[in-house]
Amino acid sequence: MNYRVLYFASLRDRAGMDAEQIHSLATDARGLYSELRARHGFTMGEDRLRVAINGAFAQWGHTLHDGDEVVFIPPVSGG
Amino acid sequence: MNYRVLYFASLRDRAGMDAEQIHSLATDARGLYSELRARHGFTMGEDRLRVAINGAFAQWGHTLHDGDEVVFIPPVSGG
Amino acid sequence: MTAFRISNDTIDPAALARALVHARTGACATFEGWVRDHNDGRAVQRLDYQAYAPLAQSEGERIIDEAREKFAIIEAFCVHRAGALAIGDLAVWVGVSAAHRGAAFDACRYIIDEVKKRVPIWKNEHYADGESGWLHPDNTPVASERK
Amino acid sequence: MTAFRISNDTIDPAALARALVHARTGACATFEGWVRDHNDGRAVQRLDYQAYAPLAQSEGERIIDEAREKFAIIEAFCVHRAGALAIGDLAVWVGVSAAHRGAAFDACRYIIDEVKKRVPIWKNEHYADGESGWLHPDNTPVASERK
Repeated sequence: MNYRVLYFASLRDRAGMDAEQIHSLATDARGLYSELRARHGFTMGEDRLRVAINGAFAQWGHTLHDGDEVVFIPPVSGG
Repeated sequence: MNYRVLYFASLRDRAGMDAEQIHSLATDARGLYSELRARHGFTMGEDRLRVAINGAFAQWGHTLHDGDEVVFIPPVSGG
Repeated sequence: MTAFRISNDTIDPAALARALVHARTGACATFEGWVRDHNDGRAVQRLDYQAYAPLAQSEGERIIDEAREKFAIIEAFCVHRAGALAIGDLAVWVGVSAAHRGAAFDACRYIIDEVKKRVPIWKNEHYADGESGWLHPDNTPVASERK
Repeated sequence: MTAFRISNDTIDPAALARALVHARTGACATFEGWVRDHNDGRAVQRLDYQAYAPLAQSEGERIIDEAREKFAIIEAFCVHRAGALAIGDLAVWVGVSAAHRGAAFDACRYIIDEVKKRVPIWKNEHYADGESGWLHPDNTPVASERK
């Protein structure tokens, strides 16, 4: 399936891009992150991240659909 | 002895004046307030008031000196 | 600027806020107390503040000194109005700056709480029904001394 | 005005504060977060905020809705900057009005605490020594993902 992935903060620096279109066999956010972690060498584990799907926070096990926008949210530091 | 007494809030309304010069035999704030209470008909007891002598908070039993400025402070309501 | 001030004139919160901020300031907390149109179920039209000014001044400064000892703050100011105020007038302003927000919030709240408890200022509310009355610290009326 | 807003332009706290006050307002509490010249012992020269704007917006609004449910408040607003900021720039502003001060303080603090915990905004500090780094919520550096 095709997913759109957006990167922020340290993940953006590591991936060297703001966003990418991914063709993947992963069916949930957990599987997709494993794949991207291997591809980009992210060191942050799932326990440090939150997931957003189509602009809303979601569970790691949430089933992905073709065309979903997926964002892995590093620890935030606004304010 | 002569004391200067200032009145605020409900005590000012009751006494009908901002301040007065008092000649009194009272030697502490407690005695002075008893006298003024009788004279003006104040209903508020000592337990509801604080005392200031010469611009600083003081004890009811603090010895007064000739010329002291004495203020009986009703419950405050600033802010 | 003295840390605590009784003012007979309108308070300018924007000017006060500017005096709070330094290069090392990370956080400012402010509190504004406004004259509102009701209290305890009664419509309020205006109010007067009386202050015993010399003691109000020294007690206000003491409170701000206490806040500086208790909390890691940079600047702290408080201005309280005296005289006649209308609905929508600013009655009291407190501002605190600090490196971190916890100290700024805690000190700001400490100052307004202590000012309301300890500083000799009295509020006389004038109600829509023509009555008026001095208030206690909890905003209930002083029933007693009125003729 | 929406209750929560990400802004690419300078924040005007005086204009925001004016929108808080109604005739029934007795108390306003505000919080301002400023870019300060140091963090964790290092001299800071400037910083950038990145935001995942759609989620930041919805999460920010959710936080303000929660504050309205938890506390007896009248108005509440929060504006957070995005983009490049210099020392002495205002990074975030929170303002809450209420009839009474307890609710105003508690809601103001709730909003800034939750914004810092939950809203997807990231701070990248640029230090005087030429380094830069993404920060954690507790302002310690994210050691990991840098190449």
